[in-house]
Amino acid sequence: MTDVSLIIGGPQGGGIESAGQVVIRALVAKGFNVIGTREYHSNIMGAHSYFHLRFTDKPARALRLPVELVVALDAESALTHVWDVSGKGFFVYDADSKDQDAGRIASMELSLKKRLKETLGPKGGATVGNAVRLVEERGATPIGLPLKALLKKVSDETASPLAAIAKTINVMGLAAGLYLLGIEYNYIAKGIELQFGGRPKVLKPNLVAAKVAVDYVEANYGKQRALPDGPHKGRRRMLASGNDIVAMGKVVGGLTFQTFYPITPSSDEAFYVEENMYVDVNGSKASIVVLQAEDELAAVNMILGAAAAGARASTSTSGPGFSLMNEAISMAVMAEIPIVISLWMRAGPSTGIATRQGQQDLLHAIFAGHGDTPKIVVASGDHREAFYDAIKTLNWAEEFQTPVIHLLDKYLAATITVLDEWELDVSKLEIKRGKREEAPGNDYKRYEITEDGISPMAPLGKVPMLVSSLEHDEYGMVTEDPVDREEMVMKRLRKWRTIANSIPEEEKLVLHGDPDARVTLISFGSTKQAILSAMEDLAASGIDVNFLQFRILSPFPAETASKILERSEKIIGVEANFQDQLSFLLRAHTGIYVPYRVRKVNARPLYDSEVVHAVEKIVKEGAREVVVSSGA
Amino acid sequence: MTDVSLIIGGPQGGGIESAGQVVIRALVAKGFNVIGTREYHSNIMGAHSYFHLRFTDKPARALRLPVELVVALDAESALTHVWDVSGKGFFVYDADSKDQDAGRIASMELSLKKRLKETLGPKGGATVGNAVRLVEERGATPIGLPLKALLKKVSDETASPLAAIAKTINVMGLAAGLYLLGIEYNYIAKGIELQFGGRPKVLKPNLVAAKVAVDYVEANYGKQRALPDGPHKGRRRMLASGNDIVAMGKVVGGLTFQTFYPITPSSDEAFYVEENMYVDVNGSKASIVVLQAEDELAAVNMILGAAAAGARASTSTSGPGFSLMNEAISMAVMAEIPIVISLWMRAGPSTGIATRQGQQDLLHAIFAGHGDTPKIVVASGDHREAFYDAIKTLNWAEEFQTPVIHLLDKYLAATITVLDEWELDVSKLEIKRGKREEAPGNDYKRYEITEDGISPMAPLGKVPMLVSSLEHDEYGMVTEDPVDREEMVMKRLRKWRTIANSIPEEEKLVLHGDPDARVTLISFGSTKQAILSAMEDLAASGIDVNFLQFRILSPFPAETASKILERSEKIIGVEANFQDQLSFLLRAHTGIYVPYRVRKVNARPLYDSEVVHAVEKIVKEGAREVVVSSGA
Amino acid sequence: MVRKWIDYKTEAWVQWCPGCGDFGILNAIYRALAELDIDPSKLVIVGGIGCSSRSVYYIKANAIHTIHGRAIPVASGVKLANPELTVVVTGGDGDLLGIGGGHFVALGRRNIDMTVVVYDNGVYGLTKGQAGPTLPVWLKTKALPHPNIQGSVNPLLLAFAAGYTFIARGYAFHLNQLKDLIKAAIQHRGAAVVDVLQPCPTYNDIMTNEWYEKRIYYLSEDSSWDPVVRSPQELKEKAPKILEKMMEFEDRIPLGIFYQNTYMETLEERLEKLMPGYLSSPPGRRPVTKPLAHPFELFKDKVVQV
Amino acid sequence: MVRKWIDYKTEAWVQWCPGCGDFGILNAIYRALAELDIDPSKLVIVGGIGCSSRSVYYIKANAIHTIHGRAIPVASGVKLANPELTVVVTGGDGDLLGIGGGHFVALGRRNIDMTVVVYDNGVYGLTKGQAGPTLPVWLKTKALPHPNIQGSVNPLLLAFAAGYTFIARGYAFHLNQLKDLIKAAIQHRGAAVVDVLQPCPTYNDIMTNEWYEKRIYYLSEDSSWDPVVRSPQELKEKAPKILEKMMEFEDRIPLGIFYQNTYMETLEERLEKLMPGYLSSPPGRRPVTKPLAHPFELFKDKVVQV
Ligand SMILES: Cc1ncc(C[n+]2csc(CCOP(=O)(O)OP(=O)(O)O)c2C)c(N)n1
Ligand SMILES: Cc1ncc(C[n+]2csc(CCOP(=O)(O)OP(=O)(O)O)c2C)c(N)n1
Ligand code: SF4
Ligand code: SF4
Ligand SMILES: [Mg+2]
Ligand SMILES: [Mg+2]
Repeated sequence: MTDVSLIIGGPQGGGIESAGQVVIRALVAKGFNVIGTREYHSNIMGAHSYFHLRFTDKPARALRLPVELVVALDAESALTHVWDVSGKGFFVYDADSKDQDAGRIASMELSLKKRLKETLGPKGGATVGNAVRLVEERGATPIGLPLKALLKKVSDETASPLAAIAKTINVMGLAAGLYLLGIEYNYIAKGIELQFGGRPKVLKPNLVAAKVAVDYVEANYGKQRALPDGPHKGRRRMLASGNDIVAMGKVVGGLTFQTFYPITPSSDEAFYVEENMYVDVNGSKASIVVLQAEDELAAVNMILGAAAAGARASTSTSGPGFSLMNEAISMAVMAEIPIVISLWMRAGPSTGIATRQGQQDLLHAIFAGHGDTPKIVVASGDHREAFYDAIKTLNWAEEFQTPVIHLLDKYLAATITVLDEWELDVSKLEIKRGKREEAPGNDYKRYEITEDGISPMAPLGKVPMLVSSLEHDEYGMVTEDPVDREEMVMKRLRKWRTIANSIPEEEKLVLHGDPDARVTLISFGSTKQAILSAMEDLAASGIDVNFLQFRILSPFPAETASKILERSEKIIGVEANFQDQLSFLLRAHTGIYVPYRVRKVNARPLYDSEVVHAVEKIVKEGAREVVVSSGA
Repeated sequence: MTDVSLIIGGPQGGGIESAGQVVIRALVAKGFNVIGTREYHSNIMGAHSYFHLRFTDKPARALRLPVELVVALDAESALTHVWDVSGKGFFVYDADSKDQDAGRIASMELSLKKRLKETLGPKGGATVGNAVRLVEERGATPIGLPLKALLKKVSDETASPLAAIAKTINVMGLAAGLYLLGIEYNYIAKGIELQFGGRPKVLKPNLVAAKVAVDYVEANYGKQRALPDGPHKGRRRMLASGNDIVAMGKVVGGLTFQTFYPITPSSDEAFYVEENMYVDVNGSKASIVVLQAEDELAAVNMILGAAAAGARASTSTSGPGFSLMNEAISMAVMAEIPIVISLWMRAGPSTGIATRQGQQDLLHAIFAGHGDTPKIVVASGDHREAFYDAIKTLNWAEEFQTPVIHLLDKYLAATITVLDEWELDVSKLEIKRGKREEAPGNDYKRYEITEDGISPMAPLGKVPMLVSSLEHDEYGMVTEDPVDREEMVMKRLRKWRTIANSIPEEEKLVLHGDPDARVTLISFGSTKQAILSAMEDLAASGIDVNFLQFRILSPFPAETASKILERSEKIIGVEANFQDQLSFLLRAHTGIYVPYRVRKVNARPLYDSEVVHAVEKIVKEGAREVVVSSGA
Repeated sequence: MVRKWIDYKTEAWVQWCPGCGDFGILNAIYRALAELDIDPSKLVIVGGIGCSSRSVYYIKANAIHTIHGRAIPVASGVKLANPELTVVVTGGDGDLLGIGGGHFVALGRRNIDMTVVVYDNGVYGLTKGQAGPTLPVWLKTKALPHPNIQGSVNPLLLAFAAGYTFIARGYAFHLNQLKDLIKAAIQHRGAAVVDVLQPCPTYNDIMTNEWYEKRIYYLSEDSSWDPVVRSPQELKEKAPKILEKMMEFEDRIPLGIFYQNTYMETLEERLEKLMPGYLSSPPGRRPVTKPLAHPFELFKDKVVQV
Repeated sequence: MVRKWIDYKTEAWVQWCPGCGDFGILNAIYRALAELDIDPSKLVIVGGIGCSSRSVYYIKANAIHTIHGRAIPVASGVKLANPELTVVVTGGDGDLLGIGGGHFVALGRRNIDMTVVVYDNGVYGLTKGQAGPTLPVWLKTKALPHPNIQGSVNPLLLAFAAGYTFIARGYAFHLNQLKDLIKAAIQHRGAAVVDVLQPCPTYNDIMTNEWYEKRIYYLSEDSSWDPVVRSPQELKEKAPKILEKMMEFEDRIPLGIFYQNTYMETLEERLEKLMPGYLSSPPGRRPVTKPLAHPFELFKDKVVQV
């Protein structure tokens, strides 16, 4: 069975992004499942960035550390990932960078320099050469590529000036690395073709570069044994990031109006919607208005207007932008306007680390907006869920005339996964628009008091009508009367209960694994796959855990959760925040206290390997709180 | 013993505000304790408005319904308060308004018109005359003042044209009413003098008007028996609204910078600070910069800047404005900048009813701002607490370099109370500014890692230094390093624990009443006095309850609360919101479920009488949830 | 059907103070709508929060009472979702130029076909008379404890800088002239702003009716005044005079249409260029009944056949 | 002590792309500060969020890296709390004119004595090249999937409408001229804005160095150019020309000081008028050690003796 992880690192803006894409395509071509994410600085060019990937015959769920291969395209990468390669792995680096010293790498974080000095100081200094010695001592195989010489060769073979083909070092690195792992040149070439196919001027030198690198490795380290092909060879598959998949869900799900204000890690979602804003469906064009707003206040208020005028509307943001949307969310509750906000969480508070992982916005999302404002909050656990949730959230918003927050995060946003056609089946999915009133009469009451709290909603432009952020009567007319007020509060409360009762429990939470396991992990959002992956390893080492994944955090599935958790002896909360926000919520709704906590706060994704270690620490060593800290 | 409640109502902008002030002053002059609040529409002129007061020998804690006196200065008031007068009370109205019909009062809420039609329809229609008949049938004494004729008399006696003295009808009404309650003319006159003393042209006719009204009542209803004087006659006392008292606290407490963006019910606080922005203390002038911002985003961001530059800074707002401050609050947590935000809650969601009561922002305040942002949240129970809290919040903000939210509400804002000099003693109060570094060295680290999580804070302008909303190292320098990140998260977490441990438990919660009582009410904020007042009545009717008042909601006093509540057999939550936000919080922190709930959601203050009824319903009749709905 | 002004009046009690300039503006709006015979079912009035913004309850139309400062983005959403609707924003100087200032600027840039009526009274009426963004410096109106220390912004100049293609100023109590300005603004294709000088007798005791009547005059009194700009070249020629007039606000205050640009495209037109068919099947009216198609069909750039 | 430009440089790695105009601006700032010999301890640099806003880490000073769009209010708070400090805001067009547009306008109204340097590249650099508020309509820069359908705002005109008392435009790669502009802006008493045209080679592949070099020229080439306005009368006389120049942005793009108003009071001066002593004991420096006094002493208007 194949299950291999790798890291390929280099300077941002230097081609590392496409290198990752090539690797993924090569591995998919060979028939594997792949998952790959990109770690990068909030910087346009020059800071360290890397792809972290895993490929396997099985479902590729989560990232793992250490990895079997590190490809370091520059000195900073070699030094940064010195701790990440496993004892049996390969460490590919630029042989010409041996003398480079961490102290003189401008872009490197000071604190990392210090750690390198501590680690490599005893070896004589924080140089790449000493890093390589360390890696080797630990059992890994260093592979020093003479990049300059190889580049010269590519230049000669393609008759191109060096400067024109400088970026092919990315492909040389990855080709060497993949070859060492047993991926044949033809798959690597396939990956390169898929990535650069449209640009022959780029394609050609990269193919040459890959060949040069593979030949070099073969010449110096011997012919490598090829890995058996993966099980999915030849299949038509899709490669999509979390951002992509949510955009796809929205487009497929009938979105007609999307606003955004640029913010990492949400912008690429809006961007992909924008790329697809004019969709050709069997010859007829369906258009989506995608508008860049002047700020997030405008972004959310525009969709309030659009939705009131009948559009199926959403916006997309991250923490700082979401904070700015609070007032409008409160208006959406009051005026009962259906909107969806995709909230791509990142490391906070405040601007925090814009391009890094965090799960810190759960409670803020639930309590966003002043004044008793319950709303639907859904957290997707992975790409497949995110796709369906993107459609469901649009449905729920319109069915219940309420704001819906779709919680996602940077890890999902930047992670590319491989999907099969059947995984995105939409044939059974319905578009629901709720009690939409297309032909309101003259006495139309926008806020008609109903049993279920939901009033038929006519879009603006049919008949005179009132939509109001002030307390109102059934017609939407402002009122301060205490009886009117109480009636409307109670109507909104009934609506909330309708929402809670209408959404099936199985949408709200999922128990993964053995229902009789004595240990239960609870979590929400993108930690899902790391936990599922860890469960397999834990089972192998005799620890039987199950995993209660909370998908809908509001309305909270209190009863079902209680029933499930009652059977558990040890409940462990796994969250990427320090307030243990899910555990807080669980206790608030059920009284159940979560005595064991696994926290990740270093703004890196959760790795399955960390979950394994943390659970072992808790179950075997009796630890109560474990902070896990992997990741570069 | 005297304990009397009254309502005086009339059109907004027609002098009803000063009428209430006169009444309060008259009653204070007679030696009573008084509490009085104003209910008014979000409107400048013409809509119905009223003062609701209570005066007593005892501490004047809370409002009560029904009242012993209704003074209705126009038809709308007479009709609106038809249900509010007690069986033994007086109902003073304009005799000339008898034929006026609710149907034709433009400013009256439609829904109230409907209720009046239902109630008075059987009597022949929703007229004032029929309202008077109803009141009379119920045992109250209607007093029809021929206002037009009396006004003519005032006009003659003062030799002023009618139009110039039209507003004296307010004083006529209140004078008649007070006289009926046993307040002698000389106290009424004193009240008038205190209110209008500075403006002789207004004073004179009002004194005459009062006399005319009192004479009329005496002539037609006989000389009334005077009430015995209250116990506080002759004392130097202060009359202050909640808005005033917070402003006073801030000024006394060393505020140097205040911003605001106008919003009801907070503006009057900023306004009173502004009036006192240039304070003369023993001949030397202390100035406070008070700046009206262009919006709440600017209001809060300006104080971030000012506080970073060494100012003791605060801003003041209500729900909609607070919603807009979320992002900056998150920055305050990240950049560790001390700011105080006074949050005057009102009826939401969204614009809601801008001038009416609500307690719906508790959870929003606690979870304001994305990204793990714990902050201090303090709720004042009454004016005295609000005064001290205004100072303490400034202290805590600076001691802990954190945002502090001071939760207040419309009821407190608009309620005037009488205070004695000793109640506002400041001699034992300290000004604390925390670890303030006035002479930072060249290697100054703004975010130095310390044991208690608190770093010495130098104001800007001393030495080059960095303050940052991005994740940073000890110097404030941006970093994305995972180790730096975790260290800083942990520093902030330690700081939060320091905060939780440093603030004494007795600041956080107060158990009122018999610690052994079997029934415990829990609540926060301005419901305090209604509950305390109700407890006296409940005790009288044999129901022994105590009251756990939560003053600091974050950090939450979980352990102490648990210990206290363990002893209770029945816990009843009393809140003016429909999400039972305090009960939610309590359970989240302690696991304790609050099975009984008293809710008020009609945007009116909580009356002690309602608490009594609700608790009786729960304790005697076994009700679980009681929605109380009094108030016009 | 030819409608009369009364057809646009709702039954709601109009909650303004006696003598408030808002009455004048409301009446002018009624009349402009009637003369244009706009179907109330296809008319959307969007208000922020303030005395003025309450107009939404008094005009028979589709109306949204939004939140303070956000009327323009909400209205933009409405218009772009259903461009066949006539959209009019009614709001105060505080709402549109203070808290909403950023959106006010952004609408100019976009040139969405809608009309913004600024009820410009120099104060925050509904919150009891604090200084508004158009209150001149050092004025001390009734409710202010100290004179206003913040300067004022010139709404016309701001609108011009932002890119509005129709800019006019009216006076609240000149019913006919104001009606004509609002009519012209609604008829204009593009983002139009009408700044209406509005006495607030309750709080602005300086800029009263008398104060204004003494100062105002109409640009059209100069018969050569022609604010229409049909080309970039004409803009260049006319701009100095237009801007000079916009800056006049002392002893003499000009009223009328200052600027009308007839060549600038609207955002809707640009959207139609990008996506032909947008106008006939816009976001608010496009039928959405079932999932569009399988992602493998729609997003071919993401599919790999390997 | 006379400082050199290098004295203002920090050790931090400057994270901009090769060829970025931000380098030019930063260098000009260093030099302006050095020529003015400003004490870094008394200098506050306030940045929003964006490539440009990162300048806060590169200038030796007291610095605040605030949140996106809010640098101006934060800076205003700093300045009003301690008016002896020199306050400079560094930010992008998106930060200052897009999300921060409302605050940009408000600062003009207030005329607080500080300097705003707009790094104007027409794009949202740090978020990867979306259209900025100064990107002209229909341009399709590299990262945009479709041409820009939103119009652009003219920062100079906007600043003028808002009330800034010093308005200049510079070019990122004209070190000396830009240095002089920034110097003059800092020296100016009042709210000053310097709009700096800044090539972003990574995302704005249209408005490149060549593009600019072909178009830019200096107002001072006309030796009669005098942007200083010393009285309302002079403003009236000079405004048409000033505005005409501000509107020029096609084949020819003028640089230099467009407008400097020397007679307008700053907000700090107004505060000092209201509260004599404010400037010498401002909010950030006034010692606060014990409660001011008993409320019965301070708030006599609330005390009744009955
Ligand atoms: C976010 C927010 N901040 C403040 C308010 C309070 N508020 C209501 S109306 C108003 C100002 C009204 O002034 P203007 O827009 O000029 O309208 P006018 O009343 O003068 O017509 C304010 C500040 C609010 N409703 N929401
Ligand atoms: C509230 C909020 N919204 C969005 C962002 C994301 N963001 C970071 S920088 C930036 C724009 C930068 O553009 P500009 O201000 O022009 O600066 P430049 O990078 O071009 O120098 C944005 C939108 C944010 N940090 N905060
Ligand atoms: S306060 Fe002023 S603007 Fe508001 S209704 Fe009264 S007069 Fe009109
Ligand atoms: S993206 Fe543009 S603005 Fe940002 S650093 Fe690179 S070149 Fe400069
Ligand atoms: Mg106004
Ligand atoms: Mg920019």
